[in-house]
Amino acid sequence: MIGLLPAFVVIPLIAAFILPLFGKKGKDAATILANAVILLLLVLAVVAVYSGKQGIYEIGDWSIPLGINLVLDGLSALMLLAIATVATAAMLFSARYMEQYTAKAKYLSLFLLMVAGMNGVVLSGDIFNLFVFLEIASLASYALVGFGCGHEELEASFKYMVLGSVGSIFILFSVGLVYGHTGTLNMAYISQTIQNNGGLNAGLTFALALFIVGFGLKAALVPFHAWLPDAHPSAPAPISAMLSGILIKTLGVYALSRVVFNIFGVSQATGWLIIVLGLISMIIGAFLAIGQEDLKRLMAYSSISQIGYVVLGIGLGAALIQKGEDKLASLAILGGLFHLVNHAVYKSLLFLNSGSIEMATGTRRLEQMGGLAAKLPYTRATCAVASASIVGIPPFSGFWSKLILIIAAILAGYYWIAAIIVFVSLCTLIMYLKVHRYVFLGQLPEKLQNARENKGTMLFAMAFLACLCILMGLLVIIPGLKEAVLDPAVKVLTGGFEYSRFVIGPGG
Amino acid sequence: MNIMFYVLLLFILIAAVIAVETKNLLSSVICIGAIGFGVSIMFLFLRAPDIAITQIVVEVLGLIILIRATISRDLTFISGDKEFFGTVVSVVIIFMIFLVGIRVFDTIPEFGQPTFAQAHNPASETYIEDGLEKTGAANIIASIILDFRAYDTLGEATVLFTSIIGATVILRRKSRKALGELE
Amino acid sequence: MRRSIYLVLTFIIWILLTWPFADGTVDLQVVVAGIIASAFVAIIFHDILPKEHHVFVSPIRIFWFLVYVPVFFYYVTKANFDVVYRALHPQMPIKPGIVKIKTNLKSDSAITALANSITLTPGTLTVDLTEDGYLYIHWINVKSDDVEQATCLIAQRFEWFIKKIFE
Amino acid sequence: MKGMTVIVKTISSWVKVLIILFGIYIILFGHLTPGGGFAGGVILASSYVMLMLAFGREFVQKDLPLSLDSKLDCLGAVAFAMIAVLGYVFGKSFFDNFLSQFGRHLRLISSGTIPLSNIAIGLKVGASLFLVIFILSTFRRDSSDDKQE
Repeated sequence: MIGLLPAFVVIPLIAAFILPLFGKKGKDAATILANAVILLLLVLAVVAVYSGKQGIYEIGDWSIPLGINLVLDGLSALMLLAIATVATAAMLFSARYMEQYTAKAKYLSLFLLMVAGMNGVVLSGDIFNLFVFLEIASLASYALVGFGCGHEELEASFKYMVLGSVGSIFILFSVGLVYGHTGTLNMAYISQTIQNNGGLNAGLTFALALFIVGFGLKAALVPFHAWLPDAHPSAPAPISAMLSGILIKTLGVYALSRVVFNIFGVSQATGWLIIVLGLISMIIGAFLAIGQEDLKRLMAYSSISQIGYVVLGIGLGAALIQKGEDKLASLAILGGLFHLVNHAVYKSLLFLNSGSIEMATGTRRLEQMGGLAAKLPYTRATCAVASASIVGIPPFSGFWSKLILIIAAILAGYYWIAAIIVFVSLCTLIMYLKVHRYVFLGQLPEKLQNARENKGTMLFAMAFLACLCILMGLLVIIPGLKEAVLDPAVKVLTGGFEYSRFVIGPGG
Repeated sequence: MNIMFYVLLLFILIAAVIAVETKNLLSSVICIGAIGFGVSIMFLFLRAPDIAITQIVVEVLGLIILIRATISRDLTFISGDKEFFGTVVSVVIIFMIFLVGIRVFDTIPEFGQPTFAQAHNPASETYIEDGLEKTGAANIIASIILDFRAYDTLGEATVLFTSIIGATVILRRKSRKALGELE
Repeated sequence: MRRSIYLVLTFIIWILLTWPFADGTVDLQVVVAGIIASAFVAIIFHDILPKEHHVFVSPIRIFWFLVYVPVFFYYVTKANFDVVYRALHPQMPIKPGIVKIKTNLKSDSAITALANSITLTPGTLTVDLTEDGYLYIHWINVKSDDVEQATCLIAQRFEWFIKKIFE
Repeated sequence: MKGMTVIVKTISSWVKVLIILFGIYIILFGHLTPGGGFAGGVILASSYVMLMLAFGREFVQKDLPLSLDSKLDCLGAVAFAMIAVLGYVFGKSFFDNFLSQFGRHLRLISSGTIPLSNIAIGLKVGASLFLVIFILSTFRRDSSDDKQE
């Protein structure tokens, strides 16, 4: 398995380089090729998770820190699986959905570049390499947001590009600072150098702050969220699903937690900073979402709120590790990571639903819809599953992750955090009831009499994710699964500096 | 040498401030060009001729694009005043970052020296001492970017590729098919 | 024919480029690479290359070119002193203006060479040229604004040589 | 865009040979002297940009069609990735410089895959930078046409 690690990056990259060569005539071949690549990645990711193998891959046969290494540990494996799952569904959905646009081969190429970039970020063991792949994924997403080329899309894309570049510059500057201080770019060696010299000095603290701001911008946490409500609705539906479902988590949450936990080491201050960011995101995102009249915009604000849960769990873990309560910390982090995976599944499903609705009705305005339950039965059913899941109704996946977060908060003695989690869940309930009320129930407008559902791959993609929504709950109920999938990832974060010993080896 | 360095830095800073503050877009573009050439001379001072070459050539290409864009659009002047509140807030924030920056740059070591001295041999020394032996390339920079860290270079080439595809996609003439074309 | 001329030419340029690297010795690898690169340039880009290739194979033209270089330098130096004199003179005896001159040269390279020769000579500057062989010259001391006379004063001295070289 | 006067056209067609040759030199000697694929590629692209400014867009379009240029772009990228994969096939790992001991140090043929990578990157960078400038100028013409109609 370890020998196959570069395949996660190189296969989509080569496919993306070849795809633009397919012209208009080779459109179907291009679609098949792209789908095959994504499916292959899914298979590889499943193998990576289930084989449970961990290790490092040294590129070019140069031992670290001379060369660049790829690291596969529990967290990377979990993220790879999440990326591949969402990408599979979005790709299947695109096959039919993207027929409304031109330049499909280039769309597929950009899609694969985004996936390659995210895989690269997740696997990289080198901080500059992480930045490079983060840029690839970001650039591809800027272009994909503006894919429709309308005024609104281009404006959103431009706004996203400006803020995204500001985030990237913060990260790059911080990488430079870290290199100046430690003389190495390898994440494990940076971590080791920091440990050997007794923690952070002023320069490294500033670098950490810059990292938090930069990755916070990529994750759209609340003071830095301005781009998301424009960008996510403007993109084509499968891309919205990718952006909300997985991109903000890979570039934001994953990179943030890798840097905070494994490189710089957690402290009480960073822990609470992250908790506060998470809480603000949860509350403000939920409040803003309720007022929206645009279906996809509502979901975009809801993403901000949901990413808050993930960040809250991770921040709570950071704060608790520092207090020495390792068991509680791993519970909180488990909640956060589990919510991350859950949200990846149900939010991408919701955006695919919105795509299906938009394709049938031609609008995203809630007040122009109504009574679509009869016209779009499958969309309605999958949307109901996803909504139940995001709200946290018991058998569905969202319930379990929220429950874990609440239990962790209560056991740690932060009752007010638990209260906020419940309160935001209620807000989420209101916003998705609103969606169902306006879209599926009520009177069917005259204009929409001819609306009909798109079957085929689009439906299959939605059904696939809906099944996952239900099955994900089993992850915590069936004993073996949690140990295989989630626990290794949690262990990476709670382990903290173990990461450097794992990469460098016992001798280093 | 050192004094030249500071003069150059000052020149770049002044050009940058003018580029942001001037209302004439053309002079703003020319200031950006001046910044670019200042930076490339800086690279020469730092003994990085490779980067200086690339910087100059890219700068020339960028200037051509920017000047053509400014001239042909007839947008040489921008109008509108700044909001007072926004200016005050950004000045305060920049001042705070400046204060923090002074403290941070105090901790930065001399050029080329890592602060935390390491017990083992850092990568940069190996690159310089054994680069030729290990890779066979006389140009150390080539040996780093195309052998030791070739994976990064693949990433950078992909960044370029992505932006090209992105630009062609954003600037394509027709983005959506008409309803009839959907079979 | 044209391609092979350019192949040889580009190969000479290649050798000049790589001279510092080759350290005076002949390195077979560099020579082979040079032949490949020159062939590449000559074959792929032949239709953008200049059309006046015959200049390089005719010894007479090369001879005239070699004669032209010192002549040109003589005129440039003379014009330099003239401009210096005008600039330093307390009364600044200048009379700037734009005059029109006529040239009989036909080929693009010849016209370019003439225009550049005029520009390189201090005191005169080619501003524009028209399709039918007229050049607009900015002149620091306009002695005559008649086309015939201005042509005599500015262009004639270069034109004769350039005609020998290019046409 | 019609291009500029005869003077500019002639001079640029003379100088173009030099620029292209210099670009090739920078790329081929990238592992021995300062330069390499990126710098050389940019120089190659700039020679075409100069032609575009001097002769006009149509002339360059005839000489180097947009479709061919984007194909070259993809080809360069694929070639670079393929060098990496060849390292996996023939060497020990991905991006392994499996030819590194081939040839003598400080000669043109040395340091294994580095010159090959330089050529691939030069092709890729040259094609894509020219493509950027070309697309930007083409786009502007289209939008101004719309206004006139």
